[in-house]
Amino acid sequence: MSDLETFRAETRVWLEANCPPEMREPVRDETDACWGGRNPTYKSPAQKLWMDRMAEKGWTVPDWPKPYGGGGLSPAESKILREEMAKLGCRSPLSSFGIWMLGPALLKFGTEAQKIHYLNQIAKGEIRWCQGYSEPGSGSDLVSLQTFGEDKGDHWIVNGQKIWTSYADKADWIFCLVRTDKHDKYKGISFLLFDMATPGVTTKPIKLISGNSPFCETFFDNVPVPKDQIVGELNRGWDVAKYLLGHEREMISGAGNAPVGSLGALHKELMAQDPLLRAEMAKLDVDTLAFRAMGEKFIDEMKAGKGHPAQPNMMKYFGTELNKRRAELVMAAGGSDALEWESDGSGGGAKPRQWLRTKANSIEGGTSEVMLNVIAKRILDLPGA
Amino acid sequence: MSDLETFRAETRVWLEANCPPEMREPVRDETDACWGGRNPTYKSPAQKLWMDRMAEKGWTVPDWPKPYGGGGLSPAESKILREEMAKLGCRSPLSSFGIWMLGPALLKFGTEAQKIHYLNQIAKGEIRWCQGYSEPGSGSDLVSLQTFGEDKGDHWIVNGQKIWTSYADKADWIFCLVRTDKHDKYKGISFLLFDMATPGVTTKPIKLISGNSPFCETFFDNVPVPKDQIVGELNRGWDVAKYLLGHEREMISGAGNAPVGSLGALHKELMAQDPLLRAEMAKLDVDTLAFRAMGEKFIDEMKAGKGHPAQPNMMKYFGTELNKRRAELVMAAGGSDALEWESDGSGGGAKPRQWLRTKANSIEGGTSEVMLNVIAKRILDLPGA
Amino acid sequence: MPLYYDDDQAMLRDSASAFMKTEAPTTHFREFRDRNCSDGFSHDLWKQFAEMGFSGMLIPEDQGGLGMGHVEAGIVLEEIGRNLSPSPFLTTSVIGVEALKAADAATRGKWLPGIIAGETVIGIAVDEGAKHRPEQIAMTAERSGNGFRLTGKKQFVVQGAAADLLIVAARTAGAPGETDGLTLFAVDKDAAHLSMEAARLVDSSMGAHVNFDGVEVDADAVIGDVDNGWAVLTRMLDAGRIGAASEAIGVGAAAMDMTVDYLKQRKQFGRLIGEFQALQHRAAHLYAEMEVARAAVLKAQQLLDAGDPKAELMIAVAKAKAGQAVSLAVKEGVQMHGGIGMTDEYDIGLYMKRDRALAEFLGDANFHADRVARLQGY
Amino acid sequence: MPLYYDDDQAMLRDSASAFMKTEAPTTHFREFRDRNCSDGFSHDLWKQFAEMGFSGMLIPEDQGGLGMGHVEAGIVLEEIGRNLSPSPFLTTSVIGVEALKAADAATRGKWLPGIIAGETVIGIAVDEGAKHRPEQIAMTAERSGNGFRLTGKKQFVVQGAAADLLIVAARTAGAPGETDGLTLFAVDKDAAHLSMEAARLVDSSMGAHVNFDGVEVDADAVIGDVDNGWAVLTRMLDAGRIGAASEAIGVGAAAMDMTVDYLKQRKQFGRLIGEFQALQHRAAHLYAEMEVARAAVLKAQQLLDAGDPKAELMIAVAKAKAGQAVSLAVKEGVQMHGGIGMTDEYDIGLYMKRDRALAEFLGDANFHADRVARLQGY
Repeated sequence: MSDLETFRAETRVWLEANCPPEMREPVRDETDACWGGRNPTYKSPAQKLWMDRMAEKGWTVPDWPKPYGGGGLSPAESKILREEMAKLGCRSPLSSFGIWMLGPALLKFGTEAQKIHYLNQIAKGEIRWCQGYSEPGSGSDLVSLQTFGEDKGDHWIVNGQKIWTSYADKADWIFCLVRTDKHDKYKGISFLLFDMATPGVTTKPIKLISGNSPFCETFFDNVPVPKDQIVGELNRGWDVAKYLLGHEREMISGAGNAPVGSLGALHKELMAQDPLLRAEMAKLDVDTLAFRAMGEKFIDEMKAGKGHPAQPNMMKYFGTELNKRRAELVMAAGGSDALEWESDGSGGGAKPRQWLRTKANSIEGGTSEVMLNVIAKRILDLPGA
Repeated sequence: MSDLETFRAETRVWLEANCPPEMREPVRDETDACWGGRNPTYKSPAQKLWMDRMAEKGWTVPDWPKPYGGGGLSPAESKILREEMAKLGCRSPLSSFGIWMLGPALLKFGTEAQKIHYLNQIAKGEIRWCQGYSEPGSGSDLVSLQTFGEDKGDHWIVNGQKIWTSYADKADWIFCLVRTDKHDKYKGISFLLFDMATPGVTTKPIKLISGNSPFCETFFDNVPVPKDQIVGELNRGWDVAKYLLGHEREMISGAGNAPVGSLGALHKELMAQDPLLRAEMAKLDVDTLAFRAMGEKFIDEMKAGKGHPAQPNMMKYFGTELNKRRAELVMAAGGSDALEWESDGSGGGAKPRQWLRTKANSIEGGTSEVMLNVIAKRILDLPGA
Repeated sequence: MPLYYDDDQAMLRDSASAFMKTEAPTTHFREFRDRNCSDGFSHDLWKQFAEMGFSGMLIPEDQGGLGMGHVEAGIVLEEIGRNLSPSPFLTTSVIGVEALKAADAATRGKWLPGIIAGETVIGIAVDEGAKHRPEQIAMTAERSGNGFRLTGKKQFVVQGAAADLLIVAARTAGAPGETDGLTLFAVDKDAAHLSMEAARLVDSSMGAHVNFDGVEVDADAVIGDVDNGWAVLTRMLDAGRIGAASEAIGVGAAAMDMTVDYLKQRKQFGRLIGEFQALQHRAAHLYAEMEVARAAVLKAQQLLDAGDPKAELMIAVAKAKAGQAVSLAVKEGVQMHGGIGMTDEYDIGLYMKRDRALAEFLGDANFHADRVARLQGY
Repeated sequence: MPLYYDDDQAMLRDSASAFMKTEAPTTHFREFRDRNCSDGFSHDLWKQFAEMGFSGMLIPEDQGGLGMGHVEAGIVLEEIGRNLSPSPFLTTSVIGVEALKAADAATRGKWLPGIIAGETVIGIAVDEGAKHRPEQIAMTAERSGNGFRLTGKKQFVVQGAAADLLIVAARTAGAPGETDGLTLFAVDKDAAHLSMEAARLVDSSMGAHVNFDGVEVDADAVIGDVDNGWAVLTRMLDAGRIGAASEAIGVGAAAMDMTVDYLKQRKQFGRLIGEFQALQHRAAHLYAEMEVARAAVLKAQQLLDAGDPKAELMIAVAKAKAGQAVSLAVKEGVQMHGGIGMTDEYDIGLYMKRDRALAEFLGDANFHADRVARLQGY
């Protein structure tokens, strides 16, 4: 048996022995996941057990180096772990913007001290992070942001407002884009990390059309940030931000996610009665399976250093549009049952709320329109502003 | 019985008595229609008979005034004639750019002498017209045209090149946009009429992907054009051109055309076997029937002076895109039979040639992209260049 | 008849528009939603509908109404759609009245005055599963004494909780899947053995599950003929379908208007986002789709009012086309608003929710496109 | 196996690309088209395919071929698609060879050397109606003496006129609609009572109608088992489907590339039309669709080469997705080229025509999406 085959066999045995049955169900929605943090909440003892066991092996972040809390797996081993988890239906033990977004940026731009400190916290789920990017006047045009950090020698004093900070009301720390030089649009932004418990930080949840409030407005009123809490160079935070956005887009695209079953197959009886809906389901299956292949190809290419660096934008565009389409078909298949917002049978309106939630997919982390702009410019090399 | 009811009854009787059975079949394609001209060709004696009878009543152009060769019908009477012709399946007796395009422009901008002279020729199908608008470097950006008419006192000398002149090789006269002032982009264009037999005019058919050559390149080498052959004022030809383009777009949109049957109903057996094609056919029927209602509404509103003046752009956009979609479904339903380009059973590849022909619909007379620009600017009043 | 509003119709539109904007705009909707009102609409507003003459507009003049047609009802519904005005107008004054036209004089005499006065509310009990499939009705109405005994379950009974009268389609013969054997009943909401469970829907309207556990009704509760109710049921449903399509057109038009306005206000990259050609083209495409859908709806209404047999086909076309075009309008609306389009604070999301419920009501776009294909013979 | 070309595969792509560009570019295609060649391809070129090792690439090494897989065949087919290179490669070296793998040694010995040498051409005779419906095969093969007697008609037999060998699917038992009772035959084109009528297709390739008027074949003409041919037929068709999908990807990629190039050259309104955001977004959307289609095709080929049972589903996905994406590519290509896109002089229209024929070949996007639904159980 080759090393990889051995690894696969051992991994399977370990997963079978260690992944509790409750953790072999798909995550229903964002509130069903484990997010860690200083004051973590677990939906069940099984969730905590699974998190602890995986963190101990470093498998919350299997391909990060071991000194940073990771599993130190090679790309091939990571893929095997993903595949074996998918076969058993094991859910990811930890949902974390630290893993998906900040971590990769720190791995590339952080100092060794930062890596040791922050990455270990992330891997163990000890700190829950949120993202401070968008501002009310700076959405798609992110680089026009106005939040300002005034240089006070050994620290900055940050003032301004962020919006769409995911779970800012529940987060422990924030990674935040702050203008540190007003003269250069791009080269005047720094990438700062700070504690949300710092005096002067306040958050206000935004009620969404889904009825949930996963995002906040976040206000900074003379917030002091020590100088060692910058990632990358002063005024070069835009490079960190762009790199991180690539990872965010990859994450939102759903590339490498656990397989998604056929929606049509879940509604066999209806399919026989509703031929036009069946046609849409068939086309959804085609695109879902094709995009799953694309996700696999994308990850394989990225790990091998192949593929266009702007490809995450394509993945984000296609994946989020597909996800919205799927949610529309969930609603169509659900008929009037799926319209129920508050009723016993509807699980508190889970379907319509999830449907409305997907509408944000093509806005958050860069709108579909921005993704198309980037593809046109950076991949197709089309001219113009 | 009201006057209109009497008119309807009389019209039906007349059509039943005078429209030959062969002329109650839809026109198969452009070559199956009667185009008139100095040297007219008729596909059958019935075609000539139908043309002569309709021209005698002025019903080649039912709503033009009688002195100009028309039928002098009111809008309500015109609609009744259209409806009764549709009921019997009577085809239009004469296909003519003179009727569709030049005529309306002359009615609005022509002198009385021009109207008497040219409109009567058009109504009787005596002169076949072609259109000289586009140039190789001036397609969507029509107003950048370069063909120049030099003022020589009582005439202009025209030099330049036009492209996409429909049937220029078969046309007797041309209505042509010519630059008469090089200083003003818009206010330097004049709308000239001249005989294609004038020395210096040459045409070269363009072979299309359909294998046919309905368009030409047309070259003007020192072509003299008398000064009384201008429509509208000197250097104000762009006003005439825009007005005419509206009518062209209306015409290409298919508004007010004879009803088009259900494509799905023609392929019942296949529909039972091919559920996804059936779904597309059902959606095509929805859009076809809805657009037919739109065509009726559009004409009713235009005749009543209601409706947005830029509405023909919307009609052209929707109608041509719908027509392309229909042709795609004709090909899908035809399967490998419809792929045959040269074979006995395929009528000389009628289906694939017609399919390819429809691809020009969303280009000629203003591309779909230009239509969308116009809707955005003139109807939705969106900002920008 | 030309395919545009005549002078009387244009006047009606102006007054309906002014009324909804003043008395029942989106702030009114939000007030009722946030108060968690169990009826989902204001009974005072419903009285005002009566004062405006709307509630009995489809009732013949000799029965105290205005004797107007579906074009006129559509005008009111479009303004309701534009303003998200919560009311029982569609189920009561359009669908319910259409059903009652086939009822005997006693039944009409019992219910029509309350409708005209804006006091009576009607709920329509047809659907039994999550999707609209009227020929699949399984609920039974067995002969019992002088009348019938109704047993079965209905769902998606819009305004059911507030209704005084339910129009119920049940099977007096035949089996699910057959169009023969259906009968329509007018059932008092307070009848014994009738129970109801209300559910707030995504658009904050109230739908109800209704349980008929052996509900006894007299023979005069029958609307139309026993066993041959399919024709009157279809007429009633078609009135509701084209009405829902008109309301949807209002929803889509409002969504499009507020989106086009937003494109003229929001700046990014130093320009109004309405200057970006990609958004311009999408807005222009949406405009074309909405115009075509609107024409289909008006044409269907004119045919219906003229008693033309082609109305059935055109109503299916209109409901399908409106469903597709308005769905595009609200999706483009939310996307082009970007982040704020996702917030409860902005109205655009409310239109997306309302469209979802209207699209599903009495058959979605797929149901009606399939119906078009069947009516065309394939 | 990672989802990208390994080094050997990348080398193969480079050499196939260089070969097609040099020996069989679109000018070569035009030459054969305009000369009205009745075979539709150059036999000299076919010999060159053999010299490159392409013609026998799927034949096992112990039988004289290169023993490569469908990923490799797809690489060659994509370059064929990009250059519109006319050849019998797909029907002969992919579909025909896949069928012959199930034949006995004598049959293989008879035909494989000619294929490897670029001398033999195979035609595939499956379709009997205008649409691909293999389970509907009605053509009969009755037992007769030591063999069978074939009676019926086939159509869309690509390269049929030039073929030396026809692979024929016929019914030895059962009725149309049943998958049992089918048998595959290797039939010499020169057999008595076999007649053919060639038809030039829209893409200038040659299709044929083949008439079997009691064609006698020996028992050893049977490929695989009598009555149980469905599995080998499906394997053969699936090899052809994924091959056609690869060729389509090449067609779409070339159409997209030439369109994006054109956007960078053509000026209107004083700007390159590629600066217009509406066109940028459409081009970017097309890019995404093409990338996803390409991934699906490669995944299906890898599964097929690995003998994975999931290959069948993924091949249907790939043919459906490639059909849809490439159709978009050629439509956008023609539209964005504007007027000149309509002219025979420019290549873009040739790609539209080729796509049309490839899309239809062995099941169009609707056929395969429907198949995906059935394989998923609905």
